[in-house]
Formats: sequence, C-alpha cells, structure tokens
Amino acid sequence: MLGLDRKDTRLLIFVVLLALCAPFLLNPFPTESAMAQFNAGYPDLMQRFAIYGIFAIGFNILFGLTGYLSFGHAAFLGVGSYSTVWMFKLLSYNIVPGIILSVIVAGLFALLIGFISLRRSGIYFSILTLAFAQMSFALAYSVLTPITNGETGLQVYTDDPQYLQSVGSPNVPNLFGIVMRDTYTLDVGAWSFDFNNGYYFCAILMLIAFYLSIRIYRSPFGLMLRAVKSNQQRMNYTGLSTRPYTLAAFVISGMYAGLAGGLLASMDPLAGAERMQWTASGEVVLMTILGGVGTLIGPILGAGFIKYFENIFSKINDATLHSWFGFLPEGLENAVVWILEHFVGAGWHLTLGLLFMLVVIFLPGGLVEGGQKLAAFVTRRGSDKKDKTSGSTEPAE
Amino acid sequence: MSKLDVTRRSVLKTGSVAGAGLALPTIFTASSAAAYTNEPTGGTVTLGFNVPQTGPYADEGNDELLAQQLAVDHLNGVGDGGCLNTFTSKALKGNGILGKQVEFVTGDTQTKSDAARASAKSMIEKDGAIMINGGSSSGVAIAVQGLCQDAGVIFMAGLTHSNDTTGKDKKANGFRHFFNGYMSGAALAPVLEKEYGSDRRAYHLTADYTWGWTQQESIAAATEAIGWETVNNVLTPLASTDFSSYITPVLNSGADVLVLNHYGGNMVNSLTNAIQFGLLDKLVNGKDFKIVVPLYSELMAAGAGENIKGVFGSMNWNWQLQNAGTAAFVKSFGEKYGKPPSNSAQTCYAQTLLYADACERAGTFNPCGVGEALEDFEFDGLGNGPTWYRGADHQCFKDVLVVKGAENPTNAYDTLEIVEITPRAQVEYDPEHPMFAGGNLGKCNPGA
Amino acid sequence: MDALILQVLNGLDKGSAYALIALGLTLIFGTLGVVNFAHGALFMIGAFCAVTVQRLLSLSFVTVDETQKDFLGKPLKVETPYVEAWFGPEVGAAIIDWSVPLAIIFAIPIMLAVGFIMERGLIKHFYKREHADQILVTFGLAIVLQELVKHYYGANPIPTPAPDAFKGSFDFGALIGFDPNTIIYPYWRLVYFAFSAVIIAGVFSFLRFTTFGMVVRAGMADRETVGLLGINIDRRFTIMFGIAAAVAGLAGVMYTPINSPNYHMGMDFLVLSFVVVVVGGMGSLPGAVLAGFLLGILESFASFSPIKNFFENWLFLPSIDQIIIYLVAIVILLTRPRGLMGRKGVMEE
Amino acid sequence: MSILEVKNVSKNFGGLKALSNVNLSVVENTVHAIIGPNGAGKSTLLNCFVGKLIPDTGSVMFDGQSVLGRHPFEINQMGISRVFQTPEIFGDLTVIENMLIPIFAKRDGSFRMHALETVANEAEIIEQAEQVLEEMNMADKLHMHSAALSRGDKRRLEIGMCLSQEPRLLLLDEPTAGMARADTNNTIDLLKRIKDERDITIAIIEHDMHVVFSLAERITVLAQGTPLVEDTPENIKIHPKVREAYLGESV
Repeated sequence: MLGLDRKDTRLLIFVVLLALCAPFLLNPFPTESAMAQFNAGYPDLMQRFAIYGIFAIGFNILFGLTGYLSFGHAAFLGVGSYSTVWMFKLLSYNIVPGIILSVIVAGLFALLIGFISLRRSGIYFSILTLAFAQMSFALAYSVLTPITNGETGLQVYTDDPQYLQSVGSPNVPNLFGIVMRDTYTLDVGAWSFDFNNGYYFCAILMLIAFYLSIRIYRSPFGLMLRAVKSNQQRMNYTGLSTRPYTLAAFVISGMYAGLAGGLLASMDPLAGAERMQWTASGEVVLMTILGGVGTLIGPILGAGFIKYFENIFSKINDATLHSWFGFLPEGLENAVVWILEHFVGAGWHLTLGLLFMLVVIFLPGGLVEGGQKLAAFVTRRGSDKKDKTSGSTEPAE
Repeated sequence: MSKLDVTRRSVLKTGSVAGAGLALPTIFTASSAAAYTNEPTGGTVTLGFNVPQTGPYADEGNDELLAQQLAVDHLNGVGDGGCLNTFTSKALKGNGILGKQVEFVTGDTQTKSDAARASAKSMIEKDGAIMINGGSSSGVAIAVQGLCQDAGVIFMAGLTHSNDTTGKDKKANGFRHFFNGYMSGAALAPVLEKEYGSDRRAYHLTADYTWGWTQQESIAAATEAIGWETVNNVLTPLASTDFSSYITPVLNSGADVLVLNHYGGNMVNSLTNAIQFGLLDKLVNGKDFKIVVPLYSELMAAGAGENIKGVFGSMNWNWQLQNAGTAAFVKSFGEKYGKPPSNSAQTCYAQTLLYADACERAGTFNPCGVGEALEDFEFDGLGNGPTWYRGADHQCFKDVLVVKGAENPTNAYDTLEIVEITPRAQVEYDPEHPMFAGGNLGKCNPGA
Repeated sequence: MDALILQVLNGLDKGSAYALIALGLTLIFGTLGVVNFAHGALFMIGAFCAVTVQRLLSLSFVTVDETQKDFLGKPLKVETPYVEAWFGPEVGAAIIDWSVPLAIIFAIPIMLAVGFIMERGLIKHFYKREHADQILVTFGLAIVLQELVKHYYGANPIPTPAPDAFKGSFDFGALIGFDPNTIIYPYWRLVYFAFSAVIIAGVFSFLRFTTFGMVVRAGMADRETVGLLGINIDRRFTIMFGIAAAVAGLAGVMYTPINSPNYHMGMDFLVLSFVVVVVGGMGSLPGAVLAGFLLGILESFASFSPIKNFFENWLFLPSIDQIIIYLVAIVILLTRPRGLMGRKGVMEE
Repeated sequence: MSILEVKNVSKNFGGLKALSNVNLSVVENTVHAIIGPNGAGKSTLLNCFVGKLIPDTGSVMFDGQSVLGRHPFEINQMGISRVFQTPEIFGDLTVIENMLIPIFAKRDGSFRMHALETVANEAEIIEQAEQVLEEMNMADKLHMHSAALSRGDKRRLEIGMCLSQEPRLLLLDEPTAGMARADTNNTIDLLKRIKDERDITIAIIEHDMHVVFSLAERITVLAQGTPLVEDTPENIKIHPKVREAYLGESV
C-alpha cells in the first residue's frame, strides 16, 4: 500500500491508529480518580507528542541514517517558529503560509549551516553545528531582539499589520477558519476525552512525515545515506559523492525541524529563544537515542517518553502524593511520600536522568529494542514451535 | 510532614465531593455551555501555581510555592488565618472562595517561556485551573500572561520586574503585584543622592536581554535626574559566569559608581567579582567607590554572602517591615516553615489572597468580574502598606523599599537591612510614560 | 596597554578553568575512548567538596540566648561551631576561614573514589559501545549527580569565600613597572592560575616521566599491543580515570571563591569544555591546554569594551562577546580539520 | 592501445622522494602488474591514479583524459574501480545492499535525489546485483550482514562490487594480502575468469609472485620511486637487474 511493503504498511497502520486514538489511549484513567494525574490526553501535551515526534523523526533521518550527530538542530526548530509567528504578524492567523515559510526558511538555514559544517565529520561536525546553534541562540536572545523579541519571545500584538486578516476570521491561529485550539470534550461515564483540532492537524502532519521517512529509508537515497554511515571511503571509490547526500539529509532533517517549529508556533503563537539553546538540541538527540537510533518508530517513542516525563512527572507535588497514599498508616505514608517526592515534582529531572541510564544500560537499542524483546518474550511464551527464521536481519527497523 | 496533612485532607475531601459534579476541564471548548473558562461546577475551585522548580531559580520557586500553599490553607480556614486577619477587605471568611474549597495544582516553569506556557496550559487544560499565579522572570511572566489572556483565565505574575509586563506587554487578564524597574529607579535615586551626593559618575553593567535593558534605562534616567553622569553601559551575555573582563575596565574608566543591572546568578557572580577586584576599596575622583544593585532578592543576598555589605538596592517587600500585615504573614510562614519568607513569596501569597478576595467581592470566578473587582482596588493589611491596583495598566502601587546589605548580620536571614521606605506617591508614574507606552490592555477575555 | 594586560590575566584565569576540565576530558577520551558528558558534573562535585568542608567545619551546637529575639520574636538560638568551642574562637574561626584550601585534602580522595566507582561501576561497560550510548549514559549520570546535589544543597549559589589572607587584590602593575594602581589583580585569581599551572605540569610530567605514565601513553596510542605485552592496561586506565576526576574536582574546589558554586555549574562549563577539547584536537593533551588558554584569552578580549565596540561599529558584529568562542571554534575547525593539535582518525566517524 | 598513460610523475612527501619521473603505460585489455619492494612507491602511484593524491609533476591520462585534480568519485565515474588492500565494503549493510550501491552509482551518477523511489521496486538492478553475486559464488549469502563475512568473501564481494560497475580499468591493491593459500588460489581463479570473460583492463599491485606470474601479461618493476624495467613476466623472471634489486632468492 502506498508503495510500502507489508511490514512497513503494518507499521504505518499501527502508528496511524495510535495517532488517531491518542485521546483515548492517553486518558485511560477516570478524570476524578487519583490516577488521573497520569493522564496525558490533554490538547497541549498531545500536540507536543506529535510535534516533537516530527522533530525526532527528521533528526533520525540525519543521525540514524548517515551517522552525523548534529548538536544544533534546535536552531532550525527556532527559525521555523520565528518564521511562522512573523507570518501571523504580517499576514493573518491562517497557519498555512507560516508553516510553509517555516519549512522553507529552516531548509535554507540548514543548507547554509550544513554546507559549512559538513566539511568536517565526526565530533568536529558535531561541534560545528553546536557552535552555529549557540550563536543563533545568543543572538536571538539579545542582539536580534527586534526580530525575535528576545527574552520575552516573539508574539502577535494587536497593532501588528496582519494584512490578510479578514474581519470575520478567528483572531487565533486557524486553518481556513478551523481554530486550532478548539476542543471537543467527550464525557463517557467517569472518563473524559479531548479531541482537539490542533492535535489532529499535527497528528496528520506527523503521519505524513512518518510516511515520508519510511519512504526515504526504503529508497535508493536512504540506502546511500546508510552507505555514508558505513564507509565513506568505499562510497567515494564507488563513484558516489558523499557531500550532496549528507547535505541533502541535513537539509531534509532541518526542514522537518522547521516544520516542527512552525507547528509549535501554530499551536501556541509564541516563539521563545530558549527553543534554540543547546539543551533543546540535546533533547532531540536524547529522544532519538532513547527511542532507538536508525529505527523508524523509535524517535516517536523517545519523543513521547521525554515529553511525558517533562509534563506529567513535574506536576506531581507532595499534596498529590499524600492523596495517593492516604490509605497507608501515617508513618508509612510519610515514609513513602518522602521517598517518592525525590522523583516527582521538582525532582523530575532525577527520574529522567535515571531512566536515561537504565535504558542505555539495559536496552542498548533504545525503547524499540525493549519492545522487540518484550514481543519476542511474549511470542516465545505463546508458541514455542514457531520457526526462528523471523529473527533474520532486517535493517532499519 | 505535619505541614502537609491539611492539604491532603482537603484534597481527599474534595475528591469525594467533586466525584458527583464532574468538574471537567472544558477549556477552549467551542461547544461548552460554561460561561467562562474552567467555570467551577463542583464543590472545589482549582488554582494553578506555576513556579520554577528546576533550573537556577528553583529555590525562589520553592519559596513561592510554600507561600501559595500557606495562602490556600488560610483561604480554607486552616491554620492561624495569616493576613486574613489584617486585610482591610473582609470579604474572605476562611471557608474557601465563594464557598468552594480551594485546591491547587503545581507546574514547573523551568524559567523558560516555552516550558512555562506548557505547564500553564496543562494546568488550564487538564486540571481545570481557574487562575495562574507565580513565576520568577519577566520573560516567563509576559509569555504566560499572553497565554492566560488567550485562554480566558486570570494571571497573577510572580517575580517580574521588567517595565514591559505592565507596559507594552500588559494584558487585561494579567495583574502584577511586584514593582518594576522604573519604581526601583524612582525609589533609589533620592537615597543615592542623599548617601553619595549628586556628583557621581556611574558605570552600568547590564544583562543583555529585555529585563536588563529596561532596568538600565530606568536607573540611568533616575540617576541622571539627580545629576549623575552615566559614563558607560556595557551589555553582558546572559550565559556569563565570570565577569572579570567586564569589571576590570571599570577601574580605569573614571567612574565612581558601578550599577549592576543583573539578576540571580549573574548578579551574585558580578558582585562577587567586583568585590574581588577591590572596587569598594578604591578612591576615585576623591570619593569612595560604590556599587549599586537596583534589584535585590533574599536569595541573591544569600548567594553573594558578605560581598553585599553596604551595597544599596531596592526590594518589593521585606520580612523586617514593621506593619501588621507583615507581622501576621511572617508569623504564619515562619511557624510553618521555620524561616522568614522572601519577597517573591510574599508577592505570591498576597496575590493568592487578592485573587480570592476579588472573586468574593465580584461574586463570581468569571475573569471579567474578577478583573473588574481588582481594578482600582485599594486596600491595606497584606504587608505592603496602603496599596492600589491601578486599573489603567494593572500595575500595583505601594511603598518601595530601599535596602542595603547589612554590615553585621546576626543570622542567615537579616543579611539585608531596610534603609528607607519610599512612599507610594514618589514611585507613581503616568500609564502613558514613555517607558511603558505602546501596549494595550485589550478587553478581558473570559474564554468560552 | 595596562588594560590589555589585565584582559590577558583575566583570560588566563578563565583559560585555566577551561584547560583543567578539557585536560581531564581528553585524558578520559584519549585513554578510554569514552566521551564523558559527566565531566562537568565532576567539576561541580569538586566545588561542592569545598562547600561540604565549609559546612562540616562550621557544624554547630545550639544555645538559646534569652536576651535576643529571632524573627518570630522567640528567644534567639545561637549557633556556635564546634571548632570554635574546641580550639577557641580565634583559632576556630581561622580554621573555618581556611575551609577552601583545606578542602583540597578532602577532595583528592573523594574525587579519586568517585572516579574509580564511576569507571568500574559504569563507564567500563561502555568502552565498546557507540559514542551515542556513551553520551546518553554519561549525560544521564550528570543529571542524576546534579539533581542529588540540588536536593541537598539547593539551587541557589552558596558563598565560599577565600581565606582572609587571600582576600583583596594586589598591585600587579607596580611589580612589572607600570604606574601604581593600574593593574590590580585579586590574590585568589593568581593563586588559581598558579594552582592550575602546577596541576597541568604535574599531569604532563606524570605521563612523561613515570613508567606508569609511559604505559598509559603507549596505551593511548595502541591499546591492543600494550595489552599483548602482558601489562594490565585496564587497571591503569581506571587509575587514569580517577586522576582525570581528581583534576576536574580540584579545579572545582579552587574555583569556588571566584564564583559561588551552584548545582548547575558543571553543565555551564560542559559545553564550552567540549568546544575547547575539539578546538584543541581530539585526543591531544597539549592541544586541550593550548585551546583552553587561547579561548579564555580571546573571550576576555572580546568582552573588553573598546574591542566590543570596534566589532560593533566597524564590522557590524554587535555583542561579539556572546559568540566569540563559537566563532573562533568554527574558524579553527574549518582551517585546521583536526583542531589545533589533533591526531588523524580520532573521532572522525 | 594504452588506456592509462602515466608521464613523468613525481611526488615528494616533505623531503622524501616517493615517486620520481615515473612513466608507465597500461595497454587495454591486459593485466598489468606493478611490483617492487616495500617503500618502492607502488601505493603512492596507485593513489595518484584514483584521485587520492595529486602528483607534484607529470600527468596521468585515462582514456585520453587527465585524472589529475578530480575527486575519487569522478574518476570512478570515468571507469576506474579500485579494490583495496583490506577489503573496503559497507559493513553495516547486507551483501545484496552492498552490491546494489555500485550499480545505482553506475546508473544514476555521483548523486541523485531518489528519495521517494523504492529499492525493492528496482527489479532490474536487483537482478543485476544477484547475477554478479552468483558469479562471485555468494548467491547463498544475499541477506547476510557483510561485516560477518569471512575475509575471502569480503574480498570477493568487493571485487564483485567493482565489477558490477563494468569498469574499463580495475585497480587491485594486493588483493590476496593476508589470505590463506586456498583463498589466494580461489581469488586467482576468480580474476582469471574475469579477465577471460570480460573486456577489462586490470592493473594489479602485488607482493605475492605466485599471483603476479599467474595473472600478469606485463609487469613493471618499481624501485625507490622509479620504474626499473617493464616487460613480460617471462623476461622479468630472468632480468638480472630485477633479480638483483628485488626478486633476490625468492624466485
């Protein structure tokens, strides 16, 4: 289907189902139950899952296929956001021009930085990209304030021209009148599920991005990128020029990042400079490694994992903990809460750090490997007699 | 752990009450029947406390959080009632807000605009928070204020000192209790004139971002008005940790005052470096060299240690103030947490009570009603003396403190001493003052 | 001229910190082939060794003074450090005053132990793993370490002053023939610079003049051959890791009086240190030191207002101080493919 | 006629003269061996053919066109393929994928943005790749990870990859170095078959005289960066200068 083989089609359908059913899957607990704290199915976080999924998928096209580790991809996310907000300021709140421009601008920016940085490889390349991104961040935060609105972040003011904004159209980001932040809430018994326009817009773009990444992985171009990672010398002596391939991969992944940035701004029309800081670049590296470098679905899992911790664990405070463990005897309750409060709320970084370590120690291939191990365990338990040939080498899965 | 029992009990109780009512977060819902965003329909109302819990300002944020929890206790009639006893408005009865039990949720701003907006959104969308309170930087405050305007909830800014928060970035749904750069300048200048004379040459080091610029502009204007000359203004990168290369040129610039427009870690480091280079031991133009830190906080003072001795600055509030509201708050806070509150803690505490009081007086949680009740509200008894929430720009006006680093602190908490309480009239300004012009409050937004 | 000399001094100071961290990073990378993102955290732990020593020395017992009131109006609890009670107020105060230098003695075994535990417990399992995995696991470790420190010491900077004897500054200009009061430099910064020079010299002579060092250097060049000679290179590498940790830790201890330590200071230095290492050339110890000082001095010069203004007014590059390090890194990496002194084939894939 | 024409090539490294005044001509459809003791400049010379090094003086013409100053990939596109001393293959990829890459390179040139095509749909190219692998006796290893192959298989794979591009000139850099005798003989047989079945010119650098004399039709002996003599294997064997300078007792 769609030019994919059976296995990839299955994967795509799986991801499509995940994305479409996310409002249900992410809100498994009744709204008023103590476990509701772990519900992640509210519009903002679902949007972030999809957007950072796109960011990580794009990053993986560069890092997973060519092995070039960029430490500056957040810069493209940042320029994407700035482009989109500028379109809001100049034209109208319709998100289409902004998103198109964000992809183009990020692509051009990536072309420039990639053209210079790709003259070097390995860690020298990483540091070059880091240097460009840090310079972008520093300048955006201070000197370029007229363009970026510095510390405060670029936003739309009432006196902005908005030349194409027609009288009737919504005064918030919209897609030809469909307001991104509108949500339909479905109440089913004690449960409630949010269906948000913005999320579905992001999810559809994420699915397209994911589909394109599968196509790239399975294309001769993708094969060439993997060849770059494997052996550049052989590549050169086989009549292939590596630079255009790596540059193309760099620009493609920069455009993915720009799209993610544009979407971030479309869901929430403010672009802050921190988006370009090295920690933001590091975050997408971590998402990719955590999910599984070079795998198709890994980056999406990694992105979801990190965003979940950032948004859910940071909000659990000790009052919440006491409400969960209120059934325990007083002393025991306090002890349990005392231990757990190290890991949630202000301590969510600690949990994240520990999980990074645990995943990389026990699941060298990232979460995807974890999933595979689990699946293998389940199938082995289910039917011992199944043939073993299915475990043959399937690259890039 | 006893401090937590109260909150826990309230949470448990409300859990059972709300079970029937299904107080669903229906924010941004086009089809919602609610009159405004997150209209509380059950027996509880949820406040959102958005403070930095990770990153360099985590301690500041933690202090704010403690104060907010204390405020929730007092609103729910738990504890000694704190400032409810001294507040001139008597609308609050210690039975929650409008009869509804007060609950709260917390989020981590990370002192990043993006993260702060994400956590605020999560509190609004997921937890049904009716207002957002707190924060520790102007960038974050302005970003979250914009979000709350769009979402249709009230925003009470925490520690934000930039003129822009109630200047060009002011919003109808946002209110600021904290003072700003202009007020720092207006309060400091007379004291500086009295202490150091009117013939001084000032060298400014300024953090190179929006807040730093507006503060520098304010201080330079105020000091030039008393006859000082601004010799130089050097912008320093936010990421700087060692300021030595910015400090050394000061020695030979002919300046006799150094103004550090820095906050947090930047200020701790730049002040420490300036002391290391012996600036305060210098005699320039026949006068003792002086350092001024326009914006102080208790945590900055603690970080800089003995380097702040004798260094002047300004503050929004200090626990050593002698008035009934301060005494009541310090007593409540001190007995519960074993330390005196910081000025950002006081800000967040006062804002929580003010918000609740405004709801009571308006008889609704509707942000438009609450905003109307807060606009041009005059009161006393929350620690800052007579206070006025100006309707024109939602900036709060009250006395500003000029403080200096104590020469002989007796314990860890009295590192700053109050030099002067600058009366409110002296720090007031026109809403259309050039440093604040260009913004537009817009109309209040109730959301749905 | 005097102003320029001051900037050189400032740069040397900044450079010392960069050089010490970069030296440790390079040792670990060169010997073990591991990219250690937790190295900044080691620097931070060193700094908090100083804080801990300060706290330990000022451990106090409490007496209630009825004549004074605390902030709640209750009788004031007066804290008296044990050392003052044991050795008398003056000697006791002097001991507390010297906590930062004393912390060096304390920090060396602690940092060596931290290094050994880290290497044996975690890093050694990652020798053969991809650099990406090494980055993730050491980054995770760095977060864990810094969160633990934050939990016990808070996020606010903690003042750790130098001993009174080193407070203030002295007239360096008069010493080298300038007018008095033109080049004033704080004592402790000179101490820091001298200390760094000693450590760097120590590490280099250790590697050059001891058999241990020779084996390690041989191992850096060709691990397998050295292994074939029947030398237990692994154990030596563990010790090298401990030494690298100790170097970073000592750099942290001595840095505390310059800037009050806080829990995220390691991360602040980490990125710059990596830039330094790479500009110096991966795997080159002299390169790391050279690049550390070079970038430190260039950064100082760029922060110097006449130079800053020159860039702004004539080259249309405002705020050159914000980007100078990165700009220099880009220029050097583009003109010298392997940094200043890098070897071929190291970390190029 | 000669396909590769080397004229007056010299190359210095610092003060060291690696090549001085090398003249060499490789005739089309022959196997030409370059031999010489260690340090004679064989590899330097080879690197000058493929764009890795640029000689200080002289010219290297391939089929009437200069190769000097061109990138290795351009030279490959002109029709020169190179087999390395230690097999250079794509270790992370499977055997069949390894084989596809040179065929794509032959068809699509040095760069093509074929990102939305699918490898699996390129039936013609896959068939071609399978054919070559068949020829290399590796049809049973199509989906193996190439890093897991034996050294002999890696070498065969590399030669196959070069052949799949149907080069006019195949450069072999000590193709049997480090191989066991049996593998060496297999490789010799393979190369013989290639030579017989294809229109191809082969230039080979080799230490192993057994290999050289089994394959070569012409031999150039290099010593201290200069060609000593160029002749047929039979004549080289008995050439006094060569025996003295290089072969010594080994023949």
